Amino acid sequence: MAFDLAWNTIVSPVVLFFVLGLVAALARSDMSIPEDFAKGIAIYLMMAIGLKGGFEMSRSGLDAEVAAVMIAGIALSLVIPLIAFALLRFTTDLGRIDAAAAAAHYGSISIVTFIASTQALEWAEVESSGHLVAVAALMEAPAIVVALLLAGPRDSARVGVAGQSRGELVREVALNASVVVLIGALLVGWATGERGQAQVERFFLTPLQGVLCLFLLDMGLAAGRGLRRGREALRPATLAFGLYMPLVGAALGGGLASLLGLGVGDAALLMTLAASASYIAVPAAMRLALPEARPSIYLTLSLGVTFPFNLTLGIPAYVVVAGWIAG
Amino acid sequence: MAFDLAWNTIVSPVVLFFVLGLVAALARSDMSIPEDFAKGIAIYLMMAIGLKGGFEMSRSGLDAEVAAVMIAGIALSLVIPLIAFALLRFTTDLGRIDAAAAAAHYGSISIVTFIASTQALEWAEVESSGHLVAVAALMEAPAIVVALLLAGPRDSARVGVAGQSRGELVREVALNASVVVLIGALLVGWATGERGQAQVERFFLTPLQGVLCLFLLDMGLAAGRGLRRGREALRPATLAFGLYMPLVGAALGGGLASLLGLGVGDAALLMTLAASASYIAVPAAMRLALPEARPSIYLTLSLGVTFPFNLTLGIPAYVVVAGWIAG
Amino acid sequence: MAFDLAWNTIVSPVVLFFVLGLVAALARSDMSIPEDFAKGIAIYLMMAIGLKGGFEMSRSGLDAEVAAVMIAGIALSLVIPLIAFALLRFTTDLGRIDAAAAAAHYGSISIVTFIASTQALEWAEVESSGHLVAVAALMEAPAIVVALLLAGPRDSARVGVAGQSRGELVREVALNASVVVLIGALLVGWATGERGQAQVERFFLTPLQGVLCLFLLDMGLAAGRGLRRGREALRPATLAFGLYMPLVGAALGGGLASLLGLGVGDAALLMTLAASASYIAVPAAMRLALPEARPSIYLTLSLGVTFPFNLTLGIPAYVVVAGWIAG
Amino acid sequence: MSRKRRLELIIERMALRRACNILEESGMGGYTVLGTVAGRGRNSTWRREDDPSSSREMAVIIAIGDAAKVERALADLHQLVDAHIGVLSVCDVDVLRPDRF
Amino acid sequence: MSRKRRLELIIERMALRRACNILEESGMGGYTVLGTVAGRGRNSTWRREDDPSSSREMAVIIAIGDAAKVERALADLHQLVDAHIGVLSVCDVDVLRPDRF
Amino acid sequence: MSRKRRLELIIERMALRRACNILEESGMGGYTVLGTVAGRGRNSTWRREDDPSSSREMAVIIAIGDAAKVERALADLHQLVDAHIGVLSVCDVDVLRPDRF
Ligand SMILES: Nc1ncnc2c1ncn2[C@@H]1O[C@H](COP(=O)(O)O)[C@@H](O)[C@H]1O
Ligand SMILES: Nc1ncnc2c1ncn2[C@@H]1O[C@H](COP(=O)(O)O)[C@@H](O)[C@H]1O
Ligand SMILES: Nc1ncnc2c1ncn2[C@@H]1O[C@H](COP(=O)(O)O)[C@@H](O)[C@H]1O
Ligand code: NA
Ligand code: NA
Ligand code: NA
Repeated sequence: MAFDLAWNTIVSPVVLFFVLGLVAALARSDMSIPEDFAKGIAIYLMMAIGLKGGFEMSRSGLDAEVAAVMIAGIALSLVIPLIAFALLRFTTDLGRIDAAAAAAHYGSISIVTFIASTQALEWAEVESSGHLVAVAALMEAPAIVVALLLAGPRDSARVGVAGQSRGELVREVALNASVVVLIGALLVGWATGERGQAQVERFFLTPLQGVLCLFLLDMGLAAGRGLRRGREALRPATLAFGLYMPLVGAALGGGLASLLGLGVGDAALLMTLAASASYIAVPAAMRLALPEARPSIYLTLSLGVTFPFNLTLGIPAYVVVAGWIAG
Repeated sequence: MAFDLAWNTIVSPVVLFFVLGLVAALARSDMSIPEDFAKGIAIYLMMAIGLKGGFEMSRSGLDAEVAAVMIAGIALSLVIPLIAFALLRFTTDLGRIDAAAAAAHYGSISIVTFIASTQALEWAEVESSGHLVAVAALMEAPAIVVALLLAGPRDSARVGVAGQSRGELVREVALNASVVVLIGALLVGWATGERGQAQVERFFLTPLQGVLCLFLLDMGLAAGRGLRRGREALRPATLAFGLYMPLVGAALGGGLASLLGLGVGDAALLMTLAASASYIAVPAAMRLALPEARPSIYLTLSLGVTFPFNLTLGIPAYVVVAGWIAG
Repeated sequence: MAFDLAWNTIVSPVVLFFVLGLVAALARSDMSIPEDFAKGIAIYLMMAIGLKGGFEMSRSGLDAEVAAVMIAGIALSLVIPLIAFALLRFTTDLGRIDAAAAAAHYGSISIVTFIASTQALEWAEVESSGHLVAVAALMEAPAIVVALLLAGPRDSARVGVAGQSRGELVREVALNASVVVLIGALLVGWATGERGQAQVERFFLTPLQGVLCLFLLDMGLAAGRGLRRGREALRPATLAFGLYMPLVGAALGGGLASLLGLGVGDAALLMTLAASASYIAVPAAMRLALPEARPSIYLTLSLGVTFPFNLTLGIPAYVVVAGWIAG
Repeated sequence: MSRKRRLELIIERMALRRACNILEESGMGGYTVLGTVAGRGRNSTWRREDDPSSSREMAVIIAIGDAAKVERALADLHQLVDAHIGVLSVCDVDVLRPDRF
Repeated sequence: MSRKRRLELIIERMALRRACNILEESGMGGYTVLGTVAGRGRNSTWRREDDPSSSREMAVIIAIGDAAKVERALADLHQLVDAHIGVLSVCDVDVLRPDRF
Repeated sequence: MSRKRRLELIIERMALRRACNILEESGMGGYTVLGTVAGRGRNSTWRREDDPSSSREMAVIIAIGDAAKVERALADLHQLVDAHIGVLSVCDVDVLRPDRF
């Protein structure tokens, strides 16, 4: 059963198109999907998953569990960077600032990994709750704050960079596209419920998996190129971190899920969130807040190593394990 | 009933996503939807509404009423700029040229407002006619001519601007994307009828409302930023014009609709067309034909003030009032 | 019957939107669909047609005929450039290099023409095989090699161009977007079969015809502008070549189809492939491999002349003739 | 290497065709147009994404030519930039194939 | 024609707003921002399409102004380019309407 | 400030990689590539949107470096621009951190 489930997840158009992109990039194909088109699709995906969660919440209502999972999510995004930072400092030769920046990525989340996970649950006919989307949105930012504390006192933080404007980091972190769209779409879905769903499901829900194929082809290309170009920047110990850190995160997420007594689907999603690493919001925030940290380290790790790992092997594993601990 | 209808229109995903964009922009979020993606979606929307009108026309055929509504539309787009110009000259401190340019926008139409209005009618289960799309296309350009006459003799008009080529303004106005696509798609829908509809409806009709959500999120961002940046350029009297002028237009449209004995749906659409202001075709034409006019005035008015007003409060009001006068 | 079929193909939204674009461009409208959006749609179309072929293959399996058609396709793409080259050298004043470059375009294929042809077959309720997609992918590149041989020894080929890197041409030709996506999607469709189809058909198959309308509107604009700008570069004899060469190709394709005893649908598709000329992959390869050849010749011919011819008159003719030879 | 003039015109998108017409009429051998994403002037701050009409967008034209031809284009460009929003600047550059300009 | 300075700043996209703030504060009359598609430096090779976070993307700011104002902007821009990834260069240009800069 | 050379190469997109290879081999510290939207030359008028193959599109490479390195790149770039469609120009610029070029 577990094997079947894992196999069906991996041999699905969604994952195979990701692998296609990955392989094409590693084979040095020049093909690409225009950036502006891919960014438009990304907005669509966030609207879709937000609406989906909102419609589901309008059916199921709120209870104490919702608050508990949200707190669990925030706790994970505060603790994981600490663990990641410690591991990086002890096992690799990364300096304090590079380690702090990389740690922030792992405390935050990848919404595409989350969406892929919800699809895998659908294929396995496992239910999950809409409010996990809210948890995902809440987990975007806290790790950034932790990382800034870990990075410690720096020149640029003390005197400031020329041209800096008040509140720009807060705006970047709290009002970036994924937070605004996820939370916004969740509220729209929640407020309009069944009537809203009838109006928009044929654009946002029915074709979702197909759109994800197109988007993951692009992400495969990006991950493959990131890996090919960034490879030399990573020592083996750093590269290994990109592979075991998601497992550490997933274990923490799974532990909390079992403590809270979450269902299989919710447990798998919380594990996925904990295991996933940001490659959009956090890198951007790091350029503002920790410009000394090297993108070649943190982007290669999160986009080139952890993202492909989660998408191909991680997700099926988390779903299977969630079945054991919560089933 | 009227309240229910208005409430259902406002609390719909389409309108709420617009509000989301508006709020995000006013809160100074940096998020945006890539311009080239949004422009592609705009073409889709114009094809969809054109086809929809064409399919409907192929079912209902043409009669004298069609010609009457078309003439009414053109009349509106010739008269409204005169009223708008007079109001602006008497109530604000705008000069002749700025007033003429702004007036042109109100004589012309916003196709997105029109599409949103057709959706509101669908939710309220009110029928409307396909040829109103043709009326919309016919109302795009005439107001521009009126505005040029209102602007009066100017240097640049007399001697011409260097590099000007013969017919460029005519081409810009008569063959711009929205005229070509609306009229073209209407003809395609009309010519292919039921068979054509079966071939394309699952792309152009079924998901239309969802696509509109995505597009209006972008328009909300654009309107919010336009308002935030252009606010200082507008004195209170000018700003107020942006709020009452659509009501003046709608009143004229409603009057003509009741004179012609149009049904509720067609009356609501004609009111919407009269009330809406252009923020794509006319601004572009003004840069060619009246470069002295200030975009900060006319764009802020039409995109930042009138468009949000129509989309949130205007449309439900027009539908309700159309029910009174035509019901 | 033949007339009905041809008429229904031509008076379809897909073809009419192409004509709309063509006419708008020839009328010097300035409208356009953003390049990055159109390129994204092109990737979607290639994924869709590849998946469609793959799903079909997973149902029908492989047999000797599959290999035979593939070999036929490759043979066509090797022979057609020779014929095209001879015709160009004898009937026009093009030099060796320009003639070789143009010949390469006719040996290769246009995937959009192919997709339009599969749609025409669907409307006519004629079956065709999924592996024709593989044939299309196999026919992309061989003609390029033939053309380089026909172009003969040149300076740039002997000493190389500065900055040239090893294998760049091979990579460009063998790993370009259309080869990667067509073959990749075909394999994904084949591997995931019915289960995969259930997951993605509502994005990749159901709305396909509608998407094609949008894309062909853009292609009509491109073809019309190509024709308008390139017209002067083409002498009448060259222009005529763009009209009769597809018929020569279709005749060869039809001959082979009848030799192999293909069904009507497969015969029509093989004829279409033989008749169509590349305007994406080959022009790009020519810039790398034969920079001396003039794009104004080969692009005007393939995009401005042959593509519109095939899309409007060619395809219905090939379907009708395929009915005669294979029916 | 040989000395030529590099003309750079930042011009509102809607007037781009007019600018190109002027360059063509003045006998300049060619030009290249670049897109822009944002800008600020005395009267406006704009960003490409915030303007559905594209009427505030600017484009940048680069044209390299010999001094005489550039001079010939300047008068008309000056008139254009008086009517339309635009910034015009010229500098010296060295080129390799002087005959082609 | 009259002599001005043309400032060209190639700056990472995330620091673009900071650079624009500096130009505004220094009293420069305006600037125009161009997008980029790829690049290479000592520490990185990047292509726009390969970076979903856009955090490696660069932008190019062109600002034409009189020598004094450009000079005033340089100190702060220098500090910016020390903290952030960027390349700053200045050259002389001739403009037609000197009063507007 | 210190004097460097600014190389600007307008080159057809398909030959972009070749141009970048040359710059890398010549030891230039870096370069930035900008997209273009339209252009006109002796043999062609093109617009990005009208060319599905992108084979007529141009790109602009900006590379700032010291005079010696730019000189080294010029010979190969000259050969490239002989085989491919392209326009090459060089001018003087002042930079702030001379050591990084
Ligand atoms: N000094 C300048 N340097 C570069 N670009 C400028 C300059 N001044 C204005 N611009 C550009 O021209 C547009 C209109 O300027 P303005 O007419 O001053 O509002 C601005 O949005 C900028 O894109
Ligand atoms: N000499 C240069 N000329 C033009 N652009 C450069 C130069 N050096 C660096 N860049 C740009 O700045 C980015 C970062 O450079 P670096 O900090 O050296 O890795 C590169 O990716 C290029 O886009
Ligand atoms: N003098 C010039 N200044 C700037 N760009 C040019 C110039 N000449 C040619 N170009 C560019 O190079 C392309 C090809 O030029 P050509 O080879 O002359 O047809 C044109 O489409 C322009 O984009
Ligand atoms: Na995480
Ligand atoms: Na109106
Ligand atoms: Na062919």
